[in-house]
Amino acid sequence: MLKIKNIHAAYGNIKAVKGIDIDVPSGKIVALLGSNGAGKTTTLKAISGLMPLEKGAIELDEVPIHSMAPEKIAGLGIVQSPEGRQIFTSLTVEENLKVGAFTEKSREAVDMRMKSIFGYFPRLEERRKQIAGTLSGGEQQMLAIGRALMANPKVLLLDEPSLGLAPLIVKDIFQIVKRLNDEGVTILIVEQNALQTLKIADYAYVMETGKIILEGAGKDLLQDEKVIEAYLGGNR
Amino acid sequence: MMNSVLKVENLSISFGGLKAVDDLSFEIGDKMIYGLIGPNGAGKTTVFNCITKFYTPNSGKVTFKTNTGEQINLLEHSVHQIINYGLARTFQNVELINDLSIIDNLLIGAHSQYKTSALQQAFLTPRARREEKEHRGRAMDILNQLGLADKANEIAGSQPYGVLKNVELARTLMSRPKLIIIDEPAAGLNETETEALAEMIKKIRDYYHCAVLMVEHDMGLVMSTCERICAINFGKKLAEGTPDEIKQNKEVQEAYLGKDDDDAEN
Amino acid sequence: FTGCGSQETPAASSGSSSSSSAGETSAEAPAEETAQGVTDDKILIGNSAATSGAFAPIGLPFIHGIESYLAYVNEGGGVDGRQIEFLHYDDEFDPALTSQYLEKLIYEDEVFAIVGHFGSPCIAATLPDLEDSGIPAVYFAGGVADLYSTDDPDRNIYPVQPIYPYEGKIMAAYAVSYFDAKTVGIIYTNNEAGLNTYEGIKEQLAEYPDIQVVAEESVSPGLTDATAQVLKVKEANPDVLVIPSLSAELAPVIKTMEQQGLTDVPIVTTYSNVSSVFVDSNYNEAPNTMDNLYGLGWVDLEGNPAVWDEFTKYMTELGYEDELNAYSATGWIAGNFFSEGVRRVAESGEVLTWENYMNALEDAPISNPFGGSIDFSDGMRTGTQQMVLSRVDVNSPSKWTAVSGFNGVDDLK
Amino acid sequence: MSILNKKQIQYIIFGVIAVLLPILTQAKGSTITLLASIGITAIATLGFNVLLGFSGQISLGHGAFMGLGAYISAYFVSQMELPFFLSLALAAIIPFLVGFILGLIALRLEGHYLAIATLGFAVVIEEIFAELSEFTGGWSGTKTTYPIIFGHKFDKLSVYILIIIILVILMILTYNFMKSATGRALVAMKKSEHAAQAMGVSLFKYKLLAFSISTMYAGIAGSLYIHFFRFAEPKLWGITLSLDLLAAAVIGGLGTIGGAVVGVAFLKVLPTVLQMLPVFGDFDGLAFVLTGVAIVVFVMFYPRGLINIPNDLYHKFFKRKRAENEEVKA
Amino acid sequence: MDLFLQNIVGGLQSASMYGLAALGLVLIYKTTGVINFAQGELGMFNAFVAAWLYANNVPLVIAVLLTLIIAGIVGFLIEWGVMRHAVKIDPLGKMIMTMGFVMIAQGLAPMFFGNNPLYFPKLLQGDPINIGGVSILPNTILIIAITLGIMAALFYVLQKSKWGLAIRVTAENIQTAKLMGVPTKYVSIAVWTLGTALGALAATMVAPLTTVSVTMMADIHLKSFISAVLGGFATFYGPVVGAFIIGILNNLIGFYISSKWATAILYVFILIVLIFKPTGIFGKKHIKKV
Ligand SMILES: Nc1ncnc2c1ncn2[C@@H]1O[C@H](COP(=O)(O)OP(=O)(O)OP(=O)(O)O)[C@@H](O)[C@H]1O
Ligand SMILES: Nc1ncnc2c1ncn2[C@@H]1O[C@H](COP(=O)(O)OP(=O)(O)OP(=O)(O)O)[C@@H](O)[C@H]1O
Ligand SMILES: [Mg+2]
Ligand SMILES: [Mg+2]
Repeated sequence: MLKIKNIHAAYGNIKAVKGIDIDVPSGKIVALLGSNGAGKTTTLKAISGLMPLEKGAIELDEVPIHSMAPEKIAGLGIVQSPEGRQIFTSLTVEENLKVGAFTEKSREAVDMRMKSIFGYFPRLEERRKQIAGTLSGGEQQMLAIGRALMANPKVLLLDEPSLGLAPLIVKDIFQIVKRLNDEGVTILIVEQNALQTLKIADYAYVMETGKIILEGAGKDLLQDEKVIEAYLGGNR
Repeated sequence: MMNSVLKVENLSISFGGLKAVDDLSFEIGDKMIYGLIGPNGAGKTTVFNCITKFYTPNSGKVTFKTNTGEQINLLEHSVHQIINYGLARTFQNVELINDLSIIDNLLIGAHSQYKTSALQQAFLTPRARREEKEHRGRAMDILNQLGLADKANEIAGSQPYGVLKNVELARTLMSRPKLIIIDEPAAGLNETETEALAEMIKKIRDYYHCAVLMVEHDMGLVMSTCERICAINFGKKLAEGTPDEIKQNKEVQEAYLGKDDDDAEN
Repeated sequence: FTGCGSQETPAASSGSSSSSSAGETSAEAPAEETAQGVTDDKILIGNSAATSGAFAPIGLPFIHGIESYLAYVNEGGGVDGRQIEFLHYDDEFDPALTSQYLEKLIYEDEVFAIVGHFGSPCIAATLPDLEDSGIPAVYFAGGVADLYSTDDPDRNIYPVQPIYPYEGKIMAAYAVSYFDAKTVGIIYTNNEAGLNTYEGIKEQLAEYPDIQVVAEESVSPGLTDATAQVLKVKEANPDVLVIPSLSAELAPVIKTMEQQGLTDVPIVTTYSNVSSVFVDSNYNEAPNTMDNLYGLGWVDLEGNPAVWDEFTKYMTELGYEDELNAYSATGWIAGNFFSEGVRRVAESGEVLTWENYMNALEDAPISNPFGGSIDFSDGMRTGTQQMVLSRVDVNSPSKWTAVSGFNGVDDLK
Repeated sequence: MSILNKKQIQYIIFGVIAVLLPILTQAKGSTITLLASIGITAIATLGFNVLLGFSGQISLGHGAFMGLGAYISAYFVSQMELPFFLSLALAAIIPFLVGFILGLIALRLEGHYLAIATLGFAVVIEEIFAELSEFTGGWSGTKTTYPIIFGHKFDKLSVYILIIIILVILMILTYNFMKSATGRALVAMKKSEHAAQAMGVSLFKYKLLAFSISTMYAGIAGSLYIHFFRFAEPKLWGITLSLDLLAAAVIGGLGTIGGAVVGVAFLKVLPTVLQMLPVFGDFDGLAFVLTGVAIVVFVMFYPRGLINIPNDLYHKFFKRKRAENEEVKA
Repeated sequence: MDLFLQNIVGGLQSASMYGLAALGLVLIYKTTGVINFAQGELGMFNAFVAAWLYANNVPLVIAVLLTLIIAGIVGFLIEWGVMRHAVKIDPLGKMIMTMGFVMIAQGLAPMFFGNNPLYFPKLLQGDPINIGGVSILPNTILIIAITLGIMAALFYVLQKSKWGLAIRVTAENIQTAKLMGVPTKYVSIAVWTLGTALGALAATMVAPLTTVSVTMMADIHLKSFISAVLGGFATFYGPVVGAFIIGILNNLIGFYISSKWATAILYVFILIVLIFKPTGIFGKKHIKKV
């Protein structure tokens, strides 16, 4: 479904992504793992069109999207919950969610989705009128994820969704991801919590300093303790 | 009565109708690593903000033992004075000055230590030079300690998140604190990095002789570093005790940790 | 610090490029050389004036008026066989720039005279420099009080336009004598021009024992609404209202007057507003008030149709037919005053030096092509002192008709 | 080589060139006037840069402080017959104090709110300048002479040299100041008030400091203005001047010392040069329009300021080589 | 009492124009963070367009409509031709760019339309209506109605509609807004177009009160900026209320205290208000949680 072909991207002189290929098949969960500064976020930005490519191509269903404007890409159903939450701090919780569904024309659909998101995160419903900037860190994270879900994405890009969430909610998040996937949403997830992620991922890529150094089915990687210790910073 | 560096008594604050912190009391001993945990929105960051006077609580008392051994009520002082008494903090969302170098960011942390006036600094008097040199040296020492020395002259904005978190930690040390309070230091770090962080926190405590108050959701880190933990929910204290006591606490499990069953990794 | 010494002593009587011409014009007296900026076939003059930004609508027509007059002179063979060349810099109404360009004109371009120095603050800022340099400066487009002097025969400053305080006096004199007023109201703009004229008005009114000033209101530059001021005046109900404001402030004031029904009091305003453009652009919005609008004039554009035709012809020839207004007419006058001095020098067969030129200016009163005359003799540097009173008249081509002759303050007593 | 890399030395070299160049090339008086005008405005812009570039606050009232300095200086020299340097000092100190008091009131405000508050102050001050005619000459303006220093009567060139000397001194002091702990505190405050506060920076104190310092620079610039141009009137110190300072600071390069000079030079030289050009100069008003276009274009392509042009060029030309070298090493 | 009311009514007319201009200013500010210094001068330029059309026998209403369209195009061109490409430039830099536009508009207007002030009539002719001793022009009523109408429309759009949300998120975080599928390009084009048209509308209403000239908008522009600050940039009614306060107070101070010191007193008043309400009367402090 989503194909990333040999992309390069840089911030000025700093080459953040140096030629990577990623394949996100329809209906699967693909994980992108790797240590700090590996270039994961940059890759997601590139997919969403926020980061111009120096080289390479990104295709959705064989159609190149890498030269499209970010809002067009979002319109195609590729939606991101970005790193650092990036919620609209001066808007209320409810308004933030509504922006998430900007491309949706039908009001009923928006209301329905909002209801289901309140189902996932009851805290957000309690705080629907609160100015988002005053939410606690974790609450903001829930809002960022909720906002992405409001778009009813075909492909959901999650950048460290569990960041700042309490252990109980982290568990919830992975369950939600699994459930969305069951409902047919294709998911590309970036996480530090490698073990949890590999448990739900169909396939995973590991990045280091801008390159893919390892890939494989989630289960296979999970079994390979050496890999986990060496590249994923996990140990049992 | 233990020898405490910070004593929070009956702290309360509400926003509109919401009681974010509700009659909370706890106490941190000298050179202790203390954990504050609780579900999202429990009020942890708010507690930090009250202690450092970013918020003014509705009621309560925060007693701090300063560098000179004096006992003061922090609530009677204003934000920028807090650090002078030996209490430094980090932020949940990293707050560094992105277009300055890392060492300059550290020097901002030493701001309260400068004794020369703006005029002396403008005229580069010997005293001002000496002072600048001394603090610069100290900043390099700290960066060395934390393994960041090679990045000293990098611009903060171009560094990955993990590095920035450490720089923020380093910055607190510039003020020769008695207590540093850190908000979610491990967020965004992977397990190896988190372990390194745990070591670093312990090292900071031992090397710089300061107590640490930490909010963190990574239970691995909390349980392995903290000597005592306070768990809160809805602004109220649920339980306080050693890591083991907290782990076993039914209420804490229910509200925060989740049941142990599927937590094979722990 | 010696680097600038040479610049500080201008060649008052020696022009670098003009030695040969001296030999020609007065072979008997080779000691006397023409002044700077003068050659056999050319006289270079110049000025600095704002021709961009907010003052362009005044500066540009003014400059174009000068150019038209010089085109007229030059087409007729110039003065004494010399074409007059005109150099102009845009100082954007910034005195610092004026100062810079003035130096350039005097010491680098080495013009013979400064003609039509423009804008009150710019004039005020550079007047000392002008006086120091000794260069003849003819015509000032601005009425700063410093231009006025009656006792300095050596002064190289020759103002032509009315000077604010003096115009204020004439305004007051007309207000009292022509309208037979007992009570007077004043609305003035709170800026240099307005305040200086206002002071002249007050000074003159103080000379009449039984005249009462019943309202003194001030408007700020750029206003759009003068309700407070107009209502105050309306309450005071004066016999005549004096408004020494330029068009930008006069327009909103009379329109507010129309709105507030204060339409029957006669208004006396400054000469700057006495133009067809002012009537054209405002009459429809305040017909009743403007029927009672009087303005001073120091020229009578229609009084001398031959001059008007000439003026129109050259303006049109240069492509400025849209700018046949008071500002361009003053440019024409500036050109005329300057040339008159040169003509006189030529007629008397003298060498064109600063000294001779200035003596020629002071020799006899110089008449304004559009009426009136100015006397520079005996140190009189007063600008125009006789003015006519006109009234708005939408049926006349210039939209104003004169209702009095040229009068000075003393004539009106 | 390394000594040339020291900014302070660079500023002194700049000053020496600024003084020597017109003397050696026997530049004309109008060039000196232009250069002096640049120098004077650069001093005020330098101060403005401390405020905006380093501490992030906008003022639209700094023109008024320049006026204050000018009138004070003229008054003390001409009316009270105080020595020039004493008047200059007063023209620095009094605006500093007035800035301090205004700052006490206005610094609760941020962004445009502060801009308007300072603008309001400027309007009120202008009104007062116009009214206090004993002190300022009212709308007709006030005049003074070239300064007399230790019995030596200055002329145009020597005042110009004085202006450059003061400018260079202030550049060096500003540089030192900005690199010091206080300077860092200002930058920290601009970027993150929270972080700055937590590090012990009193927002109030440092905002006030930046504000008063910048008004002091404006006062000095005003004093030099009136002793160079020898005339001042109330309209000079209005919003146009304040906006010019703002524009110069941004165009030159916010938060840089050299940028203040470069920005002012750009704004002052451009119209003059455009007017001297053949076609542009002949078309009335075209130079003005083109100055506007140039501002748009330069800000667009050099948003970080013209001061960075040499640096960028350097990188363009030498960058490739360096990259190649590194490749070889690797 | 009549005089009191008359002063107030007199102030309403100018106030409406400050208000209209302020709405354009705030609209652009809210979306792009840019204070458009050229708002007034672009209005001035467009007033010349209107006057030129009118002088060439285009019927008044059509002349105004055409002018608004042309103003819209000018706004569009500024966004599309310049501002759009200035993505990396912070709002302050963009503000300076708009100062460049001021010079361009001021320089071009006399080149295109000549140096003379031009005439432009009121939209509604007609004698003053007398209501309880207070006289008011029909045109004044129209101007006030237009201002309030536009204010209400903007308020509705901004607070209640999806596009209002789009405007607000574009203002706050353009990158993330794009991520959410908000067509930020159209949003900025729309506000520049609309904002410039509002400035032009204000200018065509100012024209009959003064004349169409290069300086006609200088004071209005300044006052509109001050109105926005006084009322606060946070809402759309704030600036309009601010404008009315300024318009009315200016007259009351002028009448009851001193016309000479009116401006100075007004500014002192505004200064005092700002000290107590540092973000304007209806302003909200932007909360950033630590
Ligand atoms: N705005 C920026 N300017 C310059 N360099 C940047 C910028 N953002 C990221 N980088 C650099 O690009 C590289 C890749 O960063 P990226 O954010 O993609 O990493 P990541 O894998 O998401 O890391 P993390 O786990 O810390 O989120 C890093 O070296 C980082 O320092
Ligand atoms: N300024 C404020 N206005 C209104 N509500 C606030 C404000 N600050 C905090 N809150 C609310 O108070 C509660 C406590 O917030 P706090 O940030 O202290 O939570 P926390 O324990 O740090 O949570 P997390 O682990 O998610 O960071 C939250 O529900 C939050 O929404
Ligand atoms: Mg990342
Ligand atoms: Mg928190």
